[in-house]
Formats: sequence, structure tokens, C-alpha cells
Amino acid sequence: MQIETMIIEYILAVPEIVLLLGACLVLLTGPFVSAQSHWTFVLTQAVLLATLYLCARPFTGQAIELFNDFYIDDDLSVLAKSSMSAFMMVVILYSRGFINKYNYPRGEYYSLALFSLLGMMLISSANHLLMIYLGLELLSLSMYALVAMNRDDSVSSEAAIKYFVLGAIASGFLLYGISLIYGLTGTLFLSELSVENEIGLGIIAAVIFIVIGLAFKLGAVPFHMWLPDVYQGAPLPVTLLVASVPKIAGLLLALRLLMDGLQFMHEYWQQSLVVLALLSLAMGNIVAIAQTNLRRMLGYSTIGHVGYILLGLLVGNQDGYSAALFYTLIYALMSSAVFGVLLCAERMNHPLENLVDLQGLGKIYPWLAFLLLLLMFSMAGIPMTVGFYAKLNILQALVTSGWIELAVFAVVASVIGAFYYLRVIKLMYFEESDTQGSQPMPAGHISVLSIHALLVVGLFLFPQMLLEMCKQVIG
Amino acid sequence: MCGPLLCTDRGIIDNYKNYIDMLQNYVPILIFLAIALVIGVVPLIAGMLLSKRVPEVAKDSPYECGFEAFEDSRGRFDVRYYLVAILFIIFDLEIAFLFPWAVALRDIGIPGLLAMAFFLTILTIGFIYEWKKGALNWD
Amino acid sequence: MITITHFLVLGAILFSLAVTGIFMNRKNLIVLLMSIELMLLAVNINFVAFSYYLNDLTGQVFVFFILTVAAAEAAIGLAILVVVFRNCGTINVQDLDEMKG
Amino acid sequence: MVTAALRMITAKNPVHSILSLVLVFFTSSAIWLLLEAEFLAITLVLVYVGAVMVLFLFVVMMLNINTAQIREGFVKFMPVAIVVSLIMIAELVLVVISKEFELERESNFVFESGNTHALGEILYTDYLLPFETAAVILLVAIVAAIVLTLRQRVETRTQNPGEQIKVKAKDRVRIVSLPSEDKKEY
Repeated sequence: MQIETMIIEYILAVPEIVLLLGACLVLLTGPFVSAQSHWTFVLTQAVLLATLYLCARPFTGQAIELFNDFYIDDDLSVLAKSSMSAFMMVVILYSRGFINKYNYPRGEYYSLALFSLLGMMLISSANHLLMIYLGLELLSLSMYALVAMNRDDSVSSEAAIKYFVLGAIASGFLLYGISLIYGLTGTLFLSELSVENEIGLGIIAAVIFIVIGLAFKLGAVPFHMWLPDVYQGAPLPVTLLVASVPKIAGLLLALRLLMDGLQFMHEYWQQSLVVLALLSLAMGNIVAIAQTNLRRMLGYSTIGHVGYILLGLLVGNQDGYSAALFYTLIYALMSSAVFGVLLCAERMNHPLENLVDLQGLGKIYPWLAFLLLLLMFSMAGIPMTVGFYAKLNILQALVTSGWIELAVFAVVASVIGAFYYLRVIKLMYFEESDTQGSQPMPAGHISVLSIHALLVVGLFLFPQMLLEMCKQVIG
Repeated sequence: MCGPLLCTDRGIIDNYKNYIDMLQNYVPILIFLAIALVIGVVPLIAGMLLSKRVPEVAKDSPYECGFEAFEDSRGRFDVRYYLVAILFIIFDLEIAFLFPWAVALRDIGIPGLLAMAFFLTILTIGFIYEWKKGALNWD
Repeated sequence: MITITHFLVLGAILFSLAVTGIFMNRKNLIVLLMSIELMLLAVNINFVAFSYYLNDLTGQVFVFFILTVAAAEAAIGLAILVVVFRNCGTINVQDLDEMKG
Repeated sequence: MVTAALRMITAKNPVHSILSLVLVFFTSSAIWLLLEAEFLAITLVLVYVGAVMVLFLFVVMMLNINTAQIREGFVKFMPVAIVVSLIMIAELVLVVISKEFELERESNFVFESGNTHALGEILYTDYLLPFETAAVILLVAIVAAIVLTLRQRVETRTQNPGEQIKVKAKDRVRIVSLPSEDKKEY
């Protein structure tokens, strides 16, 4: 390889490099800058802004392969990376108050978040199974450390060990599948995977292993055990992080593996995804009703949403993939806003840990309650919010490719799901509470949060642009 | 022991012969293992066969200045050992990456050198971090 | 004559043993982590065998990366384990049930 | 090797299962040697037996678990475990003995200049991106290990010679002028 081509490649991969160096810098602020300094936060946001700026470019419809074809730079990766860095900025902004209040080690927290973003970006532009594995591990290792970060809390460390064990098992399954694929095709480049002879037992087993690994990572039933625990046990900012950005990375992982790599096995992985999606929809929505812990309930609701995303994936054509992408982006938007609300309430010393804590929120903090109301409507998929469009898209994709029974099932599941979302609203507005809201709202946090949550309505009015983008990048 | 590993540079004369050659490099290790096994096992067996044993409760119990043993004979390790061990693993892996690089450096030239420079820079940042954090201080 | 099938069967047996070890182990988290190591070893055996029979170094490079990542992963896993032990006073899988639902 | 693996998941004492795992690693290292993956075989022994398993041993020693009560519940799971593992083994073996995997080695090629050299040639050029990613993963592991296990010991007393030397008299001794009071009552 020539040095010139090497330089060109480095220039094209500059967002990742900036992110990496920025993360290292942020890490070093830990021991060098005083613990109370705000520089760590400012630096982190600057790095993220630079990454976002460097990632975002107009869609060209072309894919460039770099670093000996290990790295692919196409429209899909551009959309994913820009949205992930944007979400990460919001996440860091919401987390700040909590981090300062409880004196978490800042340099480490922010830099681990940045490293996880780097892992996600590597997944988004992976063109080789090795890169998928390494990106995934970079993401997971940072996440394990973040979840366990509160070292004195037994619940948090318990969540971390469960997350770790199940995550490691998922990697094991994924790798076993990859090793079988390697033996059968002799290559690990996603774009070159294919089998010469007819499809046999071996490749089917490989695909099943890969789907199991994927299901573990996405949190689909019956491989979901870690998800509610992590939502409940992890420190709140980490839950916010886990609930938002990695979902996009998870979808990208699925798209790269199933769409780019194993499209020729579509009819085989489709069947497994049908099972996973049905179970997730049923389990997520029904078990969520029984929860008393708000965060755990949101965890189960995530499982329900994962079911929807899987429905989009299993259709396996452009409509399905773009619907799944749209759904995931909207889900990340809603979920990060919901946890933003929780963090905001926590900052005002009114932690929303259990459902009971929601009682009378409409009186105490009317604006916050209103935002939460919008978000719950959107999660439930009620019209006037963008969640409706997201679900509609998935259903359309299902119906046009003939999966009418699945579409009906999904509608029923979301009607059941609407129950517990509406219960949140009922608790906020129709129950009395004797606590008084005394704290002023943190201005920066609440203003960003308002814009963020109102986007849910805004995107309902103008969904066209995002929809078009999702279609375009898949094509 | 690492010397013979690198000396398979003989060209392809006869594939099978070459393969045997490669394995022959490991014969010293095999002998070494065998001797180690003998040294380890023979005294144990000898002790078992030759000694005269009259087991008895008082003889088998751990003895601590006339008292019953206060705690398990396996003492606890400090967490600090553990941190050192983790850091050792990380840098052990770094060495594992350096090894093939050193062998092949002549053929990969400047790009290889730059690649390793970048790799080491990243790990050095980790090193600076742990130094500054005081992870290397014993107290 | 030893064929690739022998190696693959070996890998498959080790993998299944590791999975059994994970799911049947109700007592000790350390053994759980070791089972994960065993699982990755089974994968590695597969890769090395394929690499040998395909005359392709890709598999070996992949194994090298798996070794690296798995070691880092084990380090973090054990660190979490130590934290768990300090907080909960146990590493018994069944005792870790503070969260239910 | 399989026996050792079996021993690993069934041993009562965690130390025994660790040593069994070491044996598994050794045997698989020998197998890799036969498959001409010399460098990996050595790395496996150096990194895993030399470092990772020592780490496991450390943890066992550190936590000092009461070994007697560890396996009480195991016996009742035993029959289920055996059945499940036999089924899994049968399924997987069925998969891997299928025709697709029957690969023949066309030419028995030995790398001209040794396995380590061949690996080195591609690892730093073709596999540049994964290589750098591995560095980042190791960095994350360092950070995670320190975040999770390092405790700042406030109570330990250290002496800093630099500061001791730099100390001036005025830092230590404060000369206070006390105005003499008038004796009124005494």
C-alpha cells in the first residue's frame, strides 16, 4: 500500500479519527483538570459537534470502500453516524446535571460515551465481519463499564454483571455463526458472501447462530433478560445512553449483517425473525402492564418496540428496511426524550423511579408532565404524534408484502401497549399527590428538552423529509 | 525458547518434509514438558509410596500456636494485585501485537511503521492516564 | 487420517459444553466467565481449522483479534465481578435477584 | 481435552476448574501447532495461560469463596444438564459433519518464511483498521479496569520529599504577637 493512498484514506475517515483523538483528550482531562471543572463537558460537546459536522454530507448514492475494503462509506452510514452523534450530544447534555450532582468521574464517563459512539460508528460502516465484531465489542465494553460505574450500588453492579454475561454469550454465538460462514464461503467480506452450491444445513445453522447473537444484542424475546435489569439498575444517565443511541447501532448491525451480507439467505432468517418479533411484541407489551417500576416498564416497552423493528426487518425489501430505519430513529428520539424528562425531574429532587412517583405530576410540574404526555402518546402510536407514522410505515410494508396476519397481531399488541402508556398519563393528571414542586426547572435542560419533545409533533406534521431520507439511503 | 519458532525459513522443497521440520522445532519444548512432568510427579508419587503415614485428627488439623485455625489457610489477596494483573494483560497483548510486527517490519516498510506508531500512541495515552490516576502507586 | 470434520466436531463439543456450563451453572459466576472463555476457544478452533484447510490466513488473523478482545473482555468481566462481590457479598448466581418482574 | 473441559464445568473447587481450563488451553495450543498456526499457539499459551488464567486465580483467591457450599444445588440439575448437553452436541455435530464442510487441502503449503512473518505481513497493512480498533479496545479496557477497581485511598499517609524540602519556616511557625495585657484584677 502506498503512503499517498493511506493519507487519502485517513482523510476520508476523519470523523472517526477526530472522535478518537477527542475521546482520548477527554479521558486525559480526568486526572489533569480539577474535578469540578466544566471543561470536560465543553470539550466533549465540541468533539461531538466536530464529528457531526464532518459526518454530515449530502447523499450521493455511492459507496466508497476504504482501508482495503474494510470500511464502507455510503449514504446509510452517513445518516446513521450523523444521527448518532446528534443524539449523543443531547444525551451528554441531559446527563450533565446528574453527573455533577452525584460526582461521577467526568472524564471517564464522557470519554467512555465517546468510545462507545466510536464503536457504533465502526459498526455502521463495517464491510467485514471482523469490523462488525470489533465495533460491537468496543460498544459493549464501554457500556459494561458505564453500567457498573456506580460502584457502591448493588443493584447497578448486579445489572452490570447480567449485561456482561449475556453480552458475552451473544458475542460467542455470533462468532460461532461467523466461523461457520467463514468455513463455507472462505471470505468474511460482507459484500462477497455467497454459497456456490445449494443451501445446506451448515449455512442455515450459521444464520441461526448469527440471528441468536443479534437477538441478544437487540434485546428480542427470548433473549431479552438483560434489558429490563439494565434499564432499572444502571445509573439514570447510562440508562438514557443505553436506551437511545445503541438502538440505531443495533439496527445498523442487523442491516449490515442481514441486508448487506446475508440477503441471499433471506427466506431462512425471515422465519426466525417472525418468531422473535411475535414473542417480543407479545411479551414486551403484556409484561410491561404488570410493572410498578417506571424504568423497568420502559425496558419492557423497549422490547415491544424492538418487536416492531424486527417486523420491518423481516419483510426484507426496501420498504421494510427503510420503515425499520425510520422507526428506529423515531424510537431513539422518543426514548431519549423520555429519559430526558426523568433526568430533569431527578435534578429537581423529584425522582421518578416508580409509577407512584408520577402521581400528580400534572399539578406539580405541568410543563414537564405535558411533555411526558406527548411522548407517551407518541410511544403508543396515537395520531398527532410521529410515533403513529412510524408504526403505520411498518404496517404498510408488512401488508404490501402479504404479511397481513402479522400486521393484525402488531396492531393488537400496540393496542394492549397503549394501556400502560395511558396509565402513565392517568397517574399524572387524575391522581392527587401532596408533594409540592418547589425547585425551579434547570433552564438549559428544559429548553432543549422542550424542543426535543415537541419534535415529536413537528415530525408528525412534516414527516416527508425524514421518510424520503430513509428510503434514499436504503436504495 | 522462541528462537526456533522463527527459523522455518527454508523454502518449499518438500511440503511434507517442511511440515515435519516445523514440528521438529518444537521437540525441545516437548522434552522440556516431559522433564517438567517427571520432576513434578515423581516426588509426589515417591512421597506417597515411601512415607509412613499414621493419620490422626490432631495431625491433620491446621495448627496455629495451639489454637484452632482462625480462618481459611488461603489468605485473601488485595484488590491492588488484581489491578496490576489487569494492566499486565493489556500490555501483554500489546507485546503480542508487536511480535509479528517486528518479524515482518522489513517487508511492510513505512506504512507498517506508521500503523504501529498510531497503535502505540493510543496505548501510551492509556498509560499516561493510569499513571496520572495513580493506578501504578502501591499506596 | 485426521480430516477437518474431526476438528469441527471437537469445536462443536466444546461449544456445547460451554453453553451447558453457562445455563446449568446456578452457583458460581467465576465458572460462568470461564465457560465464556471456553466458548470462544471453541470458536477459535473452528477458525484455525478452516484457515488451515482453506489455505487462507484470514481465519488466523480473526483468531488473533478474538484472543485480544476476549482477554480485554475477561479483564472487564472480572472487574465487574469484584465490584459485585464487594456490593452483594456473594457471587452466587441465585442470590443475585434484587430485580424481578 | 474434552475430559478437561468437562471437569472444568463440573469441578467443585473453582481452583480445580481453573486448572482444568489451563489444561484445555494447553491441549488446544498443541492442536493449533499441528494446524500450522504456530504464532497463535504461542500467543494462546502466553496470553491465556500466562495472564488471563492467572487473573482468574487472583480473583478466586481474592474473593476466597467458601468452597463447601458452592455446589449444593448442582446435583439436582445434573440429569437435565447431561440430557441438554447431549442434545446440543448431537445437533451441532450433525451440522458440522454435513457435506458442505468437507474441505480438502489442495496443496499442503507452508509459508515461505514462517507463520509469524506471514501474519505480520498482512496484519499491519491489509488489516490496518481492525488493528487500530484493537488498540482502542485495549484502551477502553484500561479505563474500565481503573474506573471499576481503583479506590482512592484517602487514609494512607505518604510523604512527599519535594514538599518537605520546599517548606519554609514561615509555613510552619506562625509568630503571633500577643500584646501583653494589663494586669487589672490580679
